[in-house]
Amino acid sequence: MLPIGHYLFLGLALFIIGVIGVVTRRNVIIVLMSIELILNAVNINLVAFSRLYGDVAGQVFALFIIADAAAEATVGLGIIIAFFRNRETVLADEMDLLKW
Amino acid sequence: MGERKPGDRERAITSVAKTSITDSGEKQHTLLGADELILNMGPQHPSTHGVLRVKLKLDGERVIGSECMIGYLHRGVEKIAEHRTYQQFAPYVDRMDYVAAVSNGLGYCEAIEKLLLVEAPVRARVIRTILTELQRIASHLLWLGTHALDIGALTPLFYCFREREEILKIFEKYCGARLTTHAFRIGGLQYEAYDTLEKDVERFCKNFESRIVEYEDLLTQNRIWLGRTKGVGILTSAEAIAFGATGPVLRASGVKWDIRKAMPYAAYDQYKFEIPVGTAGDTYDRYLVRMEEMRQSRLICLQAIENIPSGPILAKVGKVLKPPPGEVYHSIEAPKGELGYYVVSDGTVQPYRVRIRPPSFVNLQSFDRMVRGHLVADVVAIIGTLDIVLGEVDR
Amino acid sequence: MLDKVIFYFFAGIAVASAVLTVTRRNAVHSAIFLITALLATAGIFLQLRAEFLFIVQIILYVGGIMVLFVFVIMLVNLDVAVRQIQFARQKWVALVISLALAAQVGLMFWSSGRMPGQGLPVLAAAPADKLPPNSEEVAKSLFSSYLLPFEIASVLLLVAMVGAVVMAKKRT
Amino acid sequence: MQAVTQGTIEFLKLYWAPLLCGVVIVAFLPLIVGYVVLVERKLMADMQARLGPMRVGPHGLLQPIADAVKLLIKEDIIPEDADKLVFWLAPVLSVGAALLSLAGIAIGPAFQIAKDINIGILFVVGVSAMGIFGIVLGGWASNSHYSLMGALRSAAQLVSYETAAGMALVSGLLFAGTLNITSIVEAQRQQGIWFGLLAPVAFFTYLVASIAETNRAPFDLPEAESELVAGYMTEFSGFRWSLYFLAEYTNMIVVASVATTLFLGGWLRPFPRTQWLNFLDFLPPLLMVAIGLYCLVRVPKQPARVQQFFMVAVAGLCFFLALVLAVPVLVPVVNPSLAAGVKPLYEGIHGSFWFLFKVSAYLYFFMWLRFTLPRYRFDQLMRLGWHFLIPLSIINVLVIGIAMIVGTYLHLEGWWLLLATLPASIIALLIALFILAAEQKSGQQQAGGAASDSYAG
Repeated sequence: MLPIGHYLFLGLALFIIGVIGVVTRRNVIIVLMSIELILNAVNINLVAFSRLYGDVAGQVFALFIIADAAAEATVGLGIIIAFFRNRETVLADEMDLLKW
Repeated sequence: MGERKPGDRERAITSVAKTSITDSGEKQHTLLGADELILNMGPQHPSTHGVLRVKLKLDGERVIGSECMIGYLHRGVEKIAEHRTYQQFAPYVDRMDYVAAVSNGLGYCEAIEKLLLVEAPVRARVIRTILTELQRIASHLLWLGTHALDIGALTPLFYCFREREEILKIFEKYCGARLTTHAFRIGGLQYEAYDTLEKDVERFCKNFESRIVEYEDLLTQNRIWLGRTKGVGILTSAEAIAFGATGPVLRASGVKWDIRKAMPYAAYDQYKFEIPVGTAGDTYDRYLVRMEEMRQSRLICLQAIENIPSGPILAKVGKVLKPPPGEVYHSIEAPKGELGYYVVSDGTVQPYRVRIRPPSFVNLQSFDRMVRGHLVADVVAIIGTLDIVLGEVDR
Repeated sequence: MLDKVIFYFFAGIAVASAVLTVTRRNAVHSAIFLITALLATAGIFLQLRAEFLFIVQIILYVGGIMVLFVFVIMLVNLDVAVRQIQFARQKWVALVISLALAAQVGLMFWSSGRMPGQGLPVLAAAPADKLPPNSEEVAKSLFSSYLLPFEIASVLLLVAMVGAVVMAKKRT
Repeated sequence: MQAVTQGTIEFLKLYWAPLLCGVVIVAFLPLIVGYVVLVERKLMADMQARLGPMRVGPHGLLQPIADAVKLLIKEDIIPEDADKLVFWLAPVLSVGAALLSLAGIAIGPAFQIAKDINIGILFVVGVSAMGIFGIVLGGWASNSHYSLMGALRSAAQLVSYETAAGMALVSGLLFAGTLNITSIVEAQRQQGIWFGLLAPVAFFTYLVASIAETNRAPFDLPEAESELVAGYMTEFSGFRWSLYFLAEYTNMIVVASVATTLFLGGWLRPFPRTQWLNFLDFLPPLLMVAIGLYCLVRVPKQPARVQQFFMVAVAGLCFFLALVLAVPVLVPVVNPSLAAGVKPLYEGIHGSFWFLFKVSAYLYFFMWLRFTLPRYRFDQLMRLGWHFLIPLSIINVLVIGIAMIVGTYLHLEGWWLLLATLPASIIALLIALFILAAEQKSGQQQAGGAASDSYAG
């Protein structure tokens, strides 16, 4: 079997790519997708540790994270649709009004 | 809706697809927001009944406007008439409403007879009535099949064609042609009825009674059919009259108007039949009206074959037709509505002007009124329920 | 050995498609690569013998959330967005954050190697047939020890649902 | 590099048999699908008073091959402004997901590629649900309004009906207590009754939802030819189009297999534990003999010599199959000492027969509906899904759960369990109908106003 480090590195790589996506992209939809990547990176770590210690708690929390991702995606996309309907853009740096 | 800022900010071109069929000056469109999507339905589309082209303005899937574009099948029938003799033009009218050629021919022949001040013999008129009513059934069968197919029911089409085939066989036996029959001649009939005509018609009518029950079993009480047709494409009686709608479209809106009763022609005054009318004026009512019309046509045929008078089949008209100068308007109740011929004669062998009032063309005018606020799926249902034939709309 | 090959296969796909996800201009392409990344992650889960999570990842993430994403991208697809500048001027922020993260993890590895007898642990190579049935295990844990978080998660989903409906409703 | 080769060899050593099965399935499935299509066309022709394909081969039996050849040599058209990569990818994705999900299905106790996977039925459902990306992306990539509308309809429809289908599966799984496909069927053997009978409402819900998920009439809106020309596959032609077609029919087989496994007893014969119905085992060979005899009767009526020969050949095939089916049931009658020896043979052969028989019956029902019913409209489809099927399936899960608790308390087993579950199903149905009626009432009051945002699903 593989040492835990492999999984941690994979998680780290995905996490960093996700962070870069969140910070640099202008398109909000892609920002949301990058957040999904970050959550996935966390999931990999959780599952790897769950396997390491033979305890399913890690997998259970990965499940919670997936539920959380679903909630986040729903609300995020709802906001994007509402925003797009008013401003016809999905660029993050154009979201500069608190109210319209 | 907030204002969009002009200026350096890139204006979002919000199109759902990268190319959309838009006229110049119109906005690009999206499914979201206030702008609409333009969908070009036809002329190559499975359910626009030929080459009708409809430009739909959609909000999501909801129709907020429509425009019918016709003319893809224009052959200049009316102009052709001015360069043909009266007899020569008769076959052309078969090509207008090509699913009800016999009715077209009847209208034209009677219009010219009116112009010539002759009347067809009684026998000819009875046989004309029989054939025209059979044609009405055939036309309605074609409508029913395609209409059901538009709404997604595959099977009624083939059942309808089975019965239509029998009618076409009768036509074929009578005049040799099935579709563009050119069955009548100015002044009466060209052909004497063949020996077993009465028997054939009777057998067909006997069969047809149970067959029509089959269609109704498939559709009339079907929940999906009800859902797809009830409340779809409502036309009130006032609107129907205002749009000049005739035929089943008018009658389904509750107006009891049928030229066969109002201004009897051929031999209709001799027979008893009912004029079915609807109440709601929606697609379902039009369906019911047409179904009932088929039953009534069957009854007319049965009454007519009981007593076909003997006698000549052709009135005395010369070989060369030269109607006196004048004009005439004659209309009949074609399967799709009032089919009118306005013929002006200048005393030569060719008509000076022929203007045809096709029922499909006039009924199509109410299309926009009917589709507004409905979904795309209803558009095809409404095209179907109008029972248009593009050969007649475009002429 | 087999484990290693499978791991590198899926990890390679995951990282490559993650990079493509954040760099593509077209949001639909991004979504496709994200789907690939998620599927590769699901493969990693399977390699870790987390079967239930594997299928939840596919059904929920790929079949649910990503469909939603693609759906919304299609609704708001912007041709012009493809031609615009894709990246904000924050690449220094990104660099700093990612370097910090990398440094943190690197420090962890370094220190764990330094401590005596504390090298990186290796995952136990239990044969697959000896493992308890995964979905039953997860279910037991979920409905006994973690019942309260489970309920909270369901409330969270409900809230998200209501929120999304309110947000996306047309204001008339 | 060496690691890779070594790993591959290790992998092949372990899994060569399932891999072979997989290759066979991938190779034969197009043929099977072709013949399913032929059967559908023949059935449709029969119901519509016509003959259907008759030209290629006797009774059109070679039509699928002719069609396949035609589709393969057709020009491959990619629209000018299409997204080439996605356009290329989408049909492959569709067909890939459909084929992959077949891996989890057990045709008999022995015939299963991915054996003993813990998540069994979830795997099949989850992977086949991924096929939606093929549809959505294909519709988007073709860059046409019809395609896009088809894709959007498809996405909304699948997401809506998957919920109902999933809940229906949960109701069935409550009885099985496992996700493993083999164990599910075994559970039905132990109960002696199909779960479809125990949870009729769940079966009904799954039936309707599975029709909607496979885009079949009366829910074939994403490809409604009279409205959207061909929906998401309007711009596809030739081979790509046939891949979509393959995916659609494979998905039909998949949902039919899932329903058969969970609700119709999988490879078990009807009433597997009822001793006095054991004569049902003789049914399959007798059926085959009957078909063979019918073919022989029809031989003199064939117009051409080739066709006569062909009919005889078909009859011979039927007799051969009858023999194969008869051996496992006749041997124990003749020589009881061999009964234990032929047991696996019986399970395998008769198991596959019953499984395929049930799948075919399910598919027949699909086709029958298609020939009979008109198509729903999009808002009606959504209303049916969200206002009726989803509440129904959720309530059904609840009441079935309660019924199972009641059953455990009263020690009800097998057919007696019906005493608890049938009233529960009726209650679920009544509540759902009540909800639907209430919705309709309130819907009429609002009348149009905020007329359902049809994509909001």
